[in-house]
Amino acid sequence: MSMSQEQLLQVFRCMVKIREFENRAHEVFLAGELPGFLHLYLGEEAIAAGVTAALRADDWVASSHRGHGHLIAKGGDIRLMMAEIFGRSTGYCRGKGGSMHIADLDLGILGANGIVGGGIPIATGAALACQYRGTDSVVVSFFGDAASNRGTFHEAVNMAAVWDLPVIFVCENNLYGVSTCQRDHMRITDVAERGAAYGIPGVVVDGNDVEAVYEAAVTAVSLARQGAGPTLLECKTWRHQGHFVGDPCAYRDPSEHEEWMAKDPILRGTRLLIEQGLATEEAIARLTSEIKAEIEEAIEFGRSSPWPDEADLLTDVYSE
Amino acid sequence: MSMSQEQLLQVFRCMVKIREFENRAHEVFLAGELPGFLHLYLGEEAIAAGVTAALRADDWVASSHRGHGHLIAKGGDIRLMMAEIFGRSTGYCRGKGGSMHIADLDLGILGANGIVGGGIPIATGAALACQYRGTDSVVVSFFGDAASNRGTFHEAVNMAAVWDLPVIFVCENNLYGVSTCQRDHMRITDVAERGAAYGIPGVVVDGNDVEAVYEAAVTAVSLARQGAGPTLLECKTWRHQGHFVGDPCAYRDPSEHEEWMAKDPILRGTRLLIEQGLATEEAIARLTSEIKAEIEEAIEFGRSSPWPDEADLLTDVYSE
Amino acid sequence: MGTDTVSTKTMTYAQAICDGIAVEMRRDPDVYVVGEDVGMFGGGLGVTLGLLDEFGPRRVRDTPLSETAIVGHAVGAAAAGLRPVAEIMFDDFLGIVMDELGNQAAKARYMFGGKVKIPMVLRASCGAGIRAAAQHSQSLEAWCAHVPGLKTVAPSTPADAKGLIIAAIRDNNPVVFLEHKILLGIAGDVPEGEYIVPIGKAAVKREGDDVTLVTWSAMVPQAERAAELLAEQGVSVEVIDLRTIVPLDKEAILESVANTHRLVIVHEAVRTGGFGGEIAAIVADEGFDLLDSPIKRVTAPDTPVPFSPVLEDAYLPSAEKIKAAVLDLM
Amino acid sequence: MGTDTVSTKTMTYAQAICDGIAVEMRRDPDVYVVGEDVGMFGGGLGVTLGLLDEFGPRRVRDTPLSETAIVGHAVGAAAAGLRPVAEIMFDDFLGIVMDELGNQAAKARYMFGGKVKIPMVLRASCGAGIRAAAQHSQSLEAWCAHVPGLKTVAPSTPADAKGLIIAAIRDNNPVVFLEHKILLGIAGDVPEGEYIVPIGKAAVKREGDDVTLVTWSAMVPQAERAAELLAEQGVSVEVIDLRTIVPLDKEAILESVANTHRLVIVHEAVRTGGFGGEIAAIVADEGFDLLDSPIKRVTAPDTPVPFSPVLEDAYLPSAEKIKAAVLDLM
Ligand SMILES: Cc1ncc(C[n+]2csc(CCOP(=O)(O)OP(=O)(O)O)c2C)c(N)n1
Ligand SMILES: Cc1ncc(C[n+]2csc(CCOP(=O)(O)OP(=O)(O)O)c2C)c(N)n1
Ligand SMILES: [Mg+2]
Ligand SMILES: [Mg+2]
Repeated sequence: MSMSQEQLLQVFRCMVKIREFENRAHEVFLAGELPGFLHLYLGEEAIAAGVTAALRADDWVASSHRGHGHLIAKGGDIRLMMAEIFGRSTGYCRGKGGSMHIADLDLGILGANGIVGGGIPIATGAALACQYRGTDSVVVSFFGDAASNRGTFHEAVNMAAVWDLPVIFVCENNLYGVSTCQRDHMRITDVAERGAAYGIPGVVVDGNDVEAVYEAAVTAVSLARQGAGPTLLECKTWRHQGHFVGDPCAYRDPSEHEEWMAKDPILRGTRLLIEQGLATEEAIARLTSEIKAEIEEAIEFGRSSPWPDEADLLTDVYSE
Repeated sequence: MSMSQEQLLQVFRCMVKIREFENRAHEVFLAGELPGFLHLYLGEEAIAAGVTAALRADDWVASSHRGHGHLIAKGGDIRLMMAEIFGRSTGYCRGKGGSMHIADLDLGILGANGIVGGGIPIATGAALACQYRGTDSVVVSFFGDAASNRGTFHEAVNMAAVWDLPVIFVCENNLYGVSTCQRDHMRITDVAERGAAYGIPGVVVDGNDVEAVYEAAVTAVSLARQGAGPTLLECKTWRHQGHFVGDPCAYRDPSEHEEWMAKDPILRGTRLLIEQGLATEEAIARLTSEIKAEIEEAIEFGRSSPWPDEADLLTDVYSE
Repeated sequence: MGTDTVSTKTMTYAQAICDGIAVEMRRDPDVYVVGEDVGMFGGGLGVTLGLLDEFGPRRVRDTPLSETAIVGHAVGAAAAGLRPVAEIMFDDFLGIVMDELGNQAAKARYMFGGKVKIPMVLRASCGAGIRAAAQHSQSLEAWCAHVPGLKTVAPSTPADAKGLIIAAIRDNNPVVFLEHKILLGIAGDVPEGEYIVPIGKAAVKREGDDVTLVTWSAMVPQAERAAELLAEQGVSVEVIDLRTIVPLDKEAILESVANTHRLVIVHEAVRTGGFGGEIAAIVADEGFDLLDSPIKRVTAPDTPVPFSPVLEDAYLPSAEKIKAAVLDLM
Repeated sequence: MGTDTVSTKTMTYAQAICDGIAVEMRRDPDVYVVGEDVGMFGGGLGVTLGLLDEFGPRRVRDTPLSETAIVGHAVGAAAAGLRPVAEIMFDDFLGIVMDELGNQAAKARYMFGGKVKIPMVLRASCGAGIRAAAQHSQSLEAWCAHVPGLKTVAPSTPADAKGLIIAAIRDNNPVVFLEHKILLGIAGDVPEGEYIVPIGKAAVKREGDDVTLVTWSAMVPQAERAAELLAEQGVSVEVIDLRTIVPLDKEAILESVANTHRLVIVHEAVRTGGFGGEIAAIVADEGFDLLDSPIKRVTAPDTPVPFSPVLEDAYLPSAEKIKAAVLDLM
C-alpha cells in the first residue's frame, strides 16, 4: 500500500522534526549543556517515520539506545524529551532517565533502552498483552544490526513466532555496531535472512526510502493484526554521525560515507515532494523553519526548567 | 565418505556400550543406588558414536545434561564415570560433579553441562584455541532441539561463523525439550535451517542411522579442519525414556513412540551388520555380553568405591 | 493476616503455591502463568500441576527453552498491563536473566520517573539437598537483594508460601519468589481461599530470651530443631523467619536482639556476600549497643554445591552446626 | 611487589591497564584480548587503544555484540589452554553473563574435581559519575563476591591497576577486573615493565588511630579527602584500600580496627546487599571485642543510578558524607 499525499507530507514533516531535534541536540551537547551519552538518529529518520506511519495510536513501540527518532515519530512530546535530556525535573522521567531511558506508556512508547537488544523481549511481552486481551494492536521493536547478534533477539523472535504474536521486528541496519562493521560481526549480508530461522518472513528494504519503509511496514503490520505473527523487517541505512556524540568515526571509509550521504532520506524526501508537486521549495523551507522554532522552544523549555529536587533521588523505586 | 567395515564394527560396539551403560545406570538408579538427576541417552546412541567416529583423539567435544553417550564415545573411562554418578571419591570428579558435570580434558572432553545450551559457547572458545594455535583440531558441541532456542546458541554460532572457527554444532533433535514438543517451541521443522542465519551450512540427517551421521560428520569435520568454519548438523532422533529417570513421559503419543522404537539405532545397526555379513547374531551376542561384563565391572567399581572425605568439600575451589 | 475464622486444609508447600496462584487467576483475568513446561508437566518441579486443566493454554503457557525471553517478555507484558507469574525452573538460572530482572524489570519505574509499574512474579526453586549438584542447588537471594526495585520472598511453610505468592502477585513491583526444593513436599495447614501474608513481615517462630536466630527458607526448620536441642541444655532461643528478604523486617530483628542481646544468622547460601552480611551490618550499626557478644553466621562454606551425598550433607548448615554456633556464644 | 629499584612513568589508570596487558601479551603468546570494539576503537572506554597496532587482529579480537558468547567462549578457550582477557564494556552488563561467569567459569574446576583451570580475566568499567544513568553506572562487585571460584579486583590507582591486571592475567582462576570510569583518566606514577600487585592484599593508604575507613575503587580518593578534612578537626583516620574484594584481606581490616576500635565502610554500590555487609559481618564477629562503637556504612542509597547531575551527585557517597559518618561515631 502506498502513501496518500497527505501521509507523505506528514512523514516528511516527521522526518524533518527528528532531523532538527537531533541537529540541535548535537549542538547543545557540544556546547556542554547536555550531560551523559547522546546517540543521534541522524540519517535514519525514514525508518522511524515510515514504520510509525503504519501504526495506530493504540499500537506500541519499544526503542533502543538510539531512541529519539522512534519517540518523536510515535508522538513523543519534544519539550518533555528535551527537558529530560537536559536532566530537568520537567522531563519525561523527571530527570531520572536521560536520553537512553525515555518512555511514554500513554503514547504506547515502552521506552528507550540502554541495553542493546534489551527492548526486543519487552516488545514481545507487550505483543503478548495485545493478543491476550484480544485487541488487534501491534508492537514494533526497533534495534540495530549489531543487536541482532544478541541472545535476546534470538529468544524473543522465536517466542513471538511460536506464539504468533503481533510484533514487527525492525532492524535498523546502519552497517555498524559502534566501530565494528557488519562483515566483522556476522557472515550474512541481510539480517532479514534470520527470519527463516524462526519461520517468519524476513524482508529487506531501503531504509532511506520512506515510501518503501512504509509499504513494507504496512504489510508486516497487517499480518500481525490478522494474527499471522511477526515479521523481521530490515531497513538498510547509515548514521550520519559517530556512534555517539564525540566519536570521530575514524573506522568508516570516507567514500562510503559520501555515497550514503547522497542517499540522505530528507534529501530524497524533499526531491520527491517537489517532483510530485506536493510541495514547493518554499513550502518546505517554511515547514522546516516552523519545526526549528518548535525545537528551539523545546530547548528553551528544557534549558530553563528547574533541576530535580534532591529528595527525588529516593522516590519512584517501588510502586504502591 | 562411508565407513570401513572395521569402523562400522567399532561404532556398533560404541553404541552397544552406551546402551548397556545407560540400561544399567537406569536400573541402578531405580534401585535407589544413584543420587541426583539422571538423563539417559538411550535411543540416541548413533549420534555420539557416528560423530565421534569422525574425530581424532586431539579433537574436543562439549557435552550437555544428557552427556553419558558423548563421554563414552569420546573414550571416557566407564569405571570413572560410573564411580562419579555413584558419588564416590574414585569418580571422574572425585564425587563433586555427578552425572551432569563430568569432564576429561586429557581426552578432549570439555564437560557435560547442567545448563542447557551452556556448552555451546564453551565449544566455540575451545575451537578458537585450536585455530589460535594453528592446530587443525576441531570441536564438537552436542545439544538438543530445545537448547537451540537459547541465546547462547545464537551468540556462539554467530561468533564461530564470523571467525571461521573449527566447530561442529550437533543438534540432537529428539523432538522434545522435557514435555514441550518441537512445534510448541519453534515454528520450523528443521533446526538445521538456522544455519543460514549465520551463513553456515545446515544439514539434516537421520540421527538413528549411524552411517548417515558419520558421513555428515566427516564432511563437517573436514570443512572445519580446512578453515571453512562451522556446520550446523541436525540429527533427528528419539529418546526411549522420559526426560530424566522418573519422568513417566505422559506427554508423548504412544503410537509415535512405537514408530520410533522400530527405528532404534542398535536394532538397525544389528540388522546392518548381519545383512552385510560383518557379524553373526552370535558374534553380536558375544560382544554384547562382553560389554555387559565391562559395565558390571564398572558398576561394581563405583558401588564399592569409598565416599569422598568430608575435607574434600573445601578443595578444588581455586587453582594455584 | 487473613480473616479471623478461616477454614484450613492440609496441603504441601508446592500445592499451597499452586493454590495461591489459582486463587489469583480466578480473581484477576490478567494473571497468567508462563515458563518452560509449566502446563501439563507442572513446571520444573511440579508446582503448577493442574493449572493448565483449569485455566487452559492461553493462561498457562509453555515457553521455548529461553529464560531470557521468559523474563524479558514478562517485563513488557507487565508494562502493558498483564500480571505474569513466570517460572525459571531453578534459581541457578538467575545468571541468565539478571539483566532482564535487574536492568529492566527492577529499574523501569525509576528510570521512567515513576510512570510505569512492572507487576510480575518470577518463581524459581532454590536450595540444595537433592544431590542436584553445583548448577541446580544454589541459594541466590543475595543477588536479588542487591537490586533496588526488586522484592524478594522466600517462605518456609505451606501457609506462608500461599499467603506470600498471593501477595507477590498482587504487588505492583517485580517480586522474586524462591521456593526451596526441600520444602516442596512438606505438608501443613493452609487457609483456604484468599489468604495474604504481607510482604516485608517476619514471623517469630519461637520465642526465647538468650539468643536470636534469624533465618529463612529451608533453614527455618533447622533453626527450630536447633532451638529444641538448645532448650534441652537450658538455652532459650528465639527463632525469626524473615519470610521476605527485601524489604527486610529490620524492626523484628532489632526488637528481638534488644531482648536476647545475641544474634546468630543462619542461611543456606554460601557465606561470602550472602544476605547474612547485610543483617549483621544492620545490627552492628543500629543494634550495636544491644549486643553482648559477637554476631555469628552459620552458612554454607564458600564452595560450589558438591554432588556426592557425603559432601552435600557436609556443605549444608544443620541443626547441629547451629547449636554449636549458639553454644560458642554462651 | 615488583623489584626494588623500578623506574616509573606517569600514566593514566587506563593507560596503566593497557600497559599491564601489553606486558603480559609480550611475555605470553596465549594471552589475547577480546570484546566489542576492543581493537581500533579501544573498547568501551578506550582502555585497549593501541593494542591492535602492536599485536594484530589475531590477538586483539573485536567480537559481535554478544556478551554471553564473549564470556562463554572465554571459558572454553581458557579450559583449552589460552588466557583470554575479555571485556564487557560496562559491569552493568554482568547480568547478561552471570551464568557463564558464575555457573561455568567459576564452578568448572570444582565440579570437575580439580581437573581443569580457567585462567581468564573479565574486564568491565564500573561506577557512576558521568551521567550515564541506571544501566551504565552500577557497581556490582557484590554479585561477583558471592560466587565461590571467582576472584574480584577493583583497583583505585594507576600503579595498582597495572600491578593487578598483570596479577589477574597470571592467575589461574577467573578474575573479574573492575575499572572505575571516574578513575580512567587519573594519572599517577606507574612502575615500568613487569610489575605485580598481589591479588588479595589491601593497601593502607593513610595511617591513623581514631577510626578505620575501609573502601575501594573510586571511593578511595573520597575517603582520603575525608581523612584530610577530619585531620583538620583532630580526628586521625586510617584509610584502607582493599584493592581486591575476593579474596578479602581480612587481616588488614582486623589489624587496623584493633588499633582504632572504630570502623566505617565506604562503597559506591547501593547499600542493601553490598559488599560492605560482608565486611561488617566479619568484624562484628571476629573483631567484636575490638569495637568501641557501631560499624557504619557510607554507601549509595537503595535506588537505581539517576541521570540528572543533581541527583547523581546526591546519589554518590562523598568526602563530606564520609566525614559526617565518622563524626557521628566520635
Ligand atoms: C548489551 C550491551 N552491550 C553493549 C552495549 C554498548 N553499546 C551501545 S550501542 C552499541 C552498538 C549497537 O549497534 P547496533 O545494534 O548496530 O545499533 P546502532 O548503534 O548502530 O544504532 C554498543 C556496543 C550496550 N549498551 N548494551
Ligand atoms: C538454561 C536451562 N534451562 C532449563 C533447564 C532444565 N532442563 C534441563 S534439560 C531441559 C530440556 C532440554 O531439551 P533439549 O535441549 O531438547 O535436550 P534433550 O533433553 O531433549 O536431550 C530443560 C528444560 C536447564 N538445565 N538449563
Ligand atoms: Mg548499527
Ligand atoms: Mg530434545
